[in-house]
Amino acid sequence: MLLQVQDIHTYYGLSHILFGVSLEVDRGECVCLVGRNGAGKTTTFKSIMGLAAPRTGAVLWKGQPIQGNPPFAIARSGIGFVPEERAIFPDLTVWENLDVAHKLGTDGRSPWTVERVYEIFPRLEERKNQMGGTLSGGEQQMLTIARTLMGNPDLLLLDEPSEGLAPLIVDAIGELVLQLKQEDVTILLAEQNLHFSLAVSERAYVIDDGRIQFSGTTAELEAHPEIIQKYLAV
Amino acid sequence: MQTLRTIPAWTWGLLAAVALAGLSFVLGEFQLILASQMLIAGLFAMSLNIIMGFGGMVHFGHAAFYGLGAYTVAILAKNYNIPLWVALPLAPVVSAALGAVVGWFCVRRVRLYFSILTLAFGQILYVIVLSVAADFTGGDNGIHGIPVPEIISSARNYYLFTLLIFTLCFVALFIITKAPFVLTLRAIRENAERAQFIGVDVRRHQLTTFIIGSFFAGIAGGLMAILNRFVGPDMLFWTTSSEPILGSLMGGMFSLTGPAVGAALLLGLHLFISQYTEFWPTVLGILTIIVVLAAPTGLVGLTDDLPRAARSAE
Amino acid sequence: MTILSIEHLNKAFGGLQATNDVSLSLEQGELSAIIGPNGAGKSTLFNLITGYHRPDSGRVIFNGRDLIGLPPHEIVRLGIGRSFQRSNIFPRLTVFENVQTAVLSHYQQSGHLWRGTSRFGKLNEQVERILHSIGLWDKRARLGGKLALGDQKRLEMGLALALEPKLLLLDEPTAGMSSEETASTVALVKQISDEFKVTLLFTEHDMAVVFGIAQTIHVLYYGGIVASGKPQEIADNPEVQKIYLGEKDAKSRFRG
Amino acid sequence: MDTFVIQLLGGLSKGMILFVLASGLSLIFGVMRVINFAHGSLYMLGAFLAATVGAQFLGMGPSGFFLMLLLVPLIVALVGIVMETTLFRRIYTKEHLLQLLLTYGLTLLLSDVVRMIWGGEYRTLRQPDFLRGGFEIVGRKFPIYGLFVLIIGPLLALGLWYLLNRTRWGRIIRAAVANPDMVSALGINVRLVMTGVFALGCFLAGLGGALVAGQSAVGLGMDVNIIVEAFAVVVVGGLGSFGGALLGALLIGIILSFGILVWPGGAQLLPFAAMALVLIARPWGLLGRPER
Repeated sequence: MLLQVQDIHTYYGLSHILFGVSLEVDRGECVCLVGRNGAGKTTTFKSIMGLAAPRTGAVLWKGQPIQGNPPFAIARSGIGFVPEERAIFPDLTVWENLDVAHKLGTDGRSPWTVERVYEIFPRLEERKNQMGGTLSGGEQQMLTIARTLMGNPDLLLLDEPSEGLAPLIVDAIGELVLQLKQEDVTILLAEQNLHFSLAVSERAYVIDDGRIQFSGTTAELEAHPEIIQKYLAV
Repeated sequence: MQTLRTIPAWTWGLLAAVALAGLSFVLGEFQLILASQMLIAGLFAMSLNIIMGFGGMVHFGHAAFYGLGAYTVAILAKNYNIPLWVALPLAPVVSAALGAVVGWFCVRRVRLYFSILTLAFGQILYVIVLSVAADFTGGDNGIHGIPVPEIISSARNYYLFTLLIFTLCFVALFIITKAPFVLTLRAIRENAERAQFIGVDVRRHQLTTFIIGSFFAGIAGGLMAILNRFVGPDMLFWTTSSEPILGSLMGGMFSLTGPAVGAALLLGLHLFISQYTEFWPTVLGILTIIVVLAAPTGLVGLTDDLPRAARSAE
Repeated sequence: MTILSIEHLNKAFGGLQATNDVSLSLEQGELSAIIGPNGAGKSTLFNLITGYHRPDSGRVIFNGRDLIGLPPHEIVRLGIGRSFQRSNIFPRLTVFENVQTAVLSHYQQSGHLWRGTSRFGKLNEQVERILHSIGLWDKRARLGGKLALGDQKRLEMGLALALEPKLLLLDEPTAGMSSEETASTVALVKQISDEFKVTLLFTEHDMAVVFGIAQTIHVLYYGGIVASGKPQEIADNPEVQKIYLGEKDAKSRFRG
Repeated sequence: MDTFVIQLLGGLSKGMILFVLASGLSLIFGVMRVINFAHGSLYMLGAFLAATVGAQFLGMGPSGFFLMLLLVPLIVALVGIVMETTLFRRIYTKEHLLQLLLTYGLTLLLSDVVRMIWGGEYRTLRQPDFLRGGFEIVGRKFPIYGLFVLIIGPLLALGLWYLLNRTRWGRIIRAAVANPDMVSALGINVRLVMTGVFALGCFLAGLGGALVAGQSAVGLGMDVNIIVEAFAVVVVGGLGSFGGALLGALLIGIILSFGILVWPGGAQLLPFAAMALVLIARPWGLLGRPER
C-alpha cells in the first residue's frame, strides 16, 4: 500500500472533527472520498498532509508513519496536495506559481516540468506572465493542480476540484483527471459531486460526520442507492 | 445563605475605599507618597486599559496625554499663577482635546497601523514639549516648583485628595464599563466588521474611547505634577507608556480593577528593584516578554471569566 | 411595490470583472434567491449593496434612496440587515450580549455612557424575544464563539433580525451544515419571512433549499445576471440548464 | 540653487539610511505579519558595534571598512536569528496585540542592554581615509561619505529588488507572504524561510546602523528616533510595499533636510505632518493597498 490512514482522530481546537477515519490507496489507483460539505473530507486531507495533525491514529506512507511530521517534510516524501480553496499565490505570475513549486520526485527524477505542464494546460501557457489573482475560477483550479504536479508527487490529494465551477469547466477538470490517470499519477479525490467522482475513480469511501460510512468499488456504491440517498443526497 | 459572589460590587468598592482612606492614619510620610504614586499609576493604567483592554487598540503613545495633563497644571499654575483648583480640572480637558485630534488620525487605521501611529504621534507631542515649545515648557529642564495650596500640601492630605479623585474616576469608569458604550466597544474589539453591519459607527466609537482614555490620563498626569511639584518631558516619552501597558497585562486586560492593581504592584516592584540595579527597563522588558509568552492562548483565556463577572454584577 | 432596485452595477477587482452590469429588483415581502457557481460574484454583490465595497458604476436604490457612497453602518440603519457565509459574530461576547449589542445599536443606544445595560428593560425584552425565535434562549449565557456552527449561524441571523430590517440579505445560510441543521435553518428562514415580514434575498448552493423556498430566482454567472424568474421558469430555462444546472439535474431537483 | 542641491543631496542621503531600515521592517512585516518595534534597537546595536568593534578594522584601509560593513550587520542578524527562533516563532499565530507587546518588551530590553554594555556617552566612528573630506559641487562642499551612502542605497535597493523578483528564493518569500501554509504543503520549509527573512531584515537594520555611525554621533535614544521615522516612512509609502519603502524614505529624508532650513526648531515634526496628510488622503499609504 502506498498510503494507509489508520483510525485517525483529528481536532480543531476543542472540536472533534474526525472520529477514527481509515482508508487506503494503492499505487496507480484513483480513489474518491465522497461526502457532503463539512463531512470531514478536507480535514482528512489536512491530517494526511500535516496541516492539521491527528491527535491519535496513524498515517503510513510507503509503510512509514508520517503523522506529526511538518507539512513540508510530508510534501517532500512525495504527497502533493491540491487544496479546495485554490490557494494560488495571487501576486506571483502563473510561471512563478509553477516555479516556486518545482522539486524533484522522490526517485530523484523530474518527469513534470513547466513545459510538460503547459502541454496539458495550454491555457496556462497563454497566461504565463499574468498574475495568478487575475485568472478565472477554472483557470485558478488548473493552476493549483499544475502547481502541485510541479513537485513530482507520487500521490495527488485533490480536494473538491469541481467545487463551485460551471459544469463545462467541471467536465474539463474531469477530462484532466482521466488524463493524469493515464500518466500513472495516483490520486485520492475528495468530492461532493458524486457523478464526477464515479466517472473518474475505481474505489470510493463515503464519509459523513467524520466517520467512514461505506467503502468499496464505485460499482458497489452505485448498487447501493440507499447509501447514496442517506449520505450524499442534497 | 449569602455567598461572596452575591454581594453587590459597590459594597466591595465602598469597603476598599474606606480601607484605603483608613491607611492614611497608619502609614508614614514616605509610604503615603508611595501610596499616592500607586493610586496615580493605577488611574493611568485604567485610562489606558479602556482603550487597550476593552477597545483592543494597542496604544503606545498614551504617556503623551498623561504628560500633557501634567504640563497643563504646571504651566497654568507656575507660569500664569492660575489657582490649582482651576488648573487641575483643565488638565483632562486639554488632554482630551488633543486626544481628539490625535485619535482622529489614529482610528483611521486599525491594528498594527494604529499602534504605529500612536507611537509616532506620541513622539511628536514629546518633541513639541521638549524643543518646539521649550519657551513654555522649560525644554529639557522641565518646570520646577509648582505651587500647591496649603490644604493638600501635607503627604496625608494629598494622599486623601488623590484617593478621592481616584475613587470618583473609578466610579465613573465602572459605570461606563457597565453601559452600552463599553459593551459595543467590546463587540468592536471582537469583530469590527460585523459591528459595522449592526449599524455601529466603528470609527466614531473608537475615537470616543480614545478621548475618554486621554481624559483620564490627563487627570492622572495632573495629579502627578502636583505630587512631585515638578514636570519633565520624560513624562511624555514612550517608555513612560510601558508601565501601564505591562501593569494592564499583568493585572488582566479585560477588567477594570486588574490594570490598576497590576500597575500599582509594578510601581512597588520598580522602587524595590531600583535599590539594587539601575537597569529597571531590562527587568520591565523581560517581565513583558514572560507575561506575553506565558499567556496560554493569548489573553483570550482571561476573558472567559468576564461574562460570569458581568452576570454576577447584575 | 419595489423595495430594492439595482441598476447597471459594475465592479472590477484588478483585471477581474466581479460584477458585470447587474440589474435586478426586489418586491416588498418577496423571498428571492441568487444562485450561481462560486466566484460568480454573489458575495461581491452583497458587499456592494451593503456599502462594504463601492461600485465602479451603477446605482442601488433602496426605498427610493440611492445607497452608493454611504458607509455600511448608515445603510444598516436604513433597514438592510445582513448575515454572512462564514459565521460572523462576536466570539467573546455571550449569546445574549451579541443580540443585545445589535438591539442597542438599532435603538441608537450604543454610545450611552452611564445607564447599565441591564437597565434597558424594554430593549432586553426585545433581545429575549429574538433569542426565543431563533431558538437560542437556553444558550444565552454561552460565549458566541463556543457555540456549534449551526447555532452560530442562527445567532448570526439573530443579529440581523435585531435591526428589524426591511430587507435581509443572507449569504449561504446553510453552508457547511448537516442535513438536519439545514432543515431547521430552512424552517427558520421561512418562519422569519412570515413572522417578521421582511423581504429576503439569499444566496445558496443547495438547490433543494433554493427551489424549496424561493419565490424568485436570479442566476448569476461570471458577474452578470443570466436569468431571473420564478423557480419553474428558471428550471426550464435552457441557458441556465446549460451553464449551471444540467438539464436532467434541474428537473429532478425541482420535483424533489 | 546651490543650497537647494546640497540640501537635496543631504536629504537623499538621509533617505537612503531610512530606506535601509524601512525595507527590513517592511520585509519582516510582509512575511510574518509582525511589526518589529525592536528594529530600531537593532539599528542602534549596529551603530554601537560599528563605533566600537568596527573601529578596530579601520586600520586595514578600505577593505577593513567594507569588512566592517559586512561583519557588523552579520552579528546583528545573528542576534535576530536568536530572537526569531526563541521568541518570535512562538507568537506568529497569536493575536497581533501579543506580537506588538513582545517586540515592545524586546525594545525595552535591547536598549537597556546597549546601555549596560556601552554606557550613555556619545561615540563617533572615525571615517575611513578614502571617504573623509568633501568634494565640490555647484561651488559648495558635500561630504564624500554622504555620497558613499547615496551610492550604497540604490545598489542595495536594486539588489533587494533582484532578490525578491528574479530569484527563486525571492519568489518563495513572495509566495509565503500570500499563504505560508500552502508554501509548506509544496515541500518548502517555511520556518527556515521565515528565519531567513527575519535575519535579512535584521541584517538591514544593522547595516543602517553601521552606515550611520560614520556620519553622525552614536548614542542612546537613537533607536526610538529612527523607529519613529521609519514608521512615518512605512505609513507614507505603504507597509509591506518595497517600492513604498523607497519612495517614503526618500520623501521623508528630503522633507527633513529642507525642514531644517525652513523651521530649524520644528523640522523633526515635518515628517509627521506629511504622514498625517497621507493618512487623510490615502490611509493605506502611497503605494500600499487597502486592507480588506
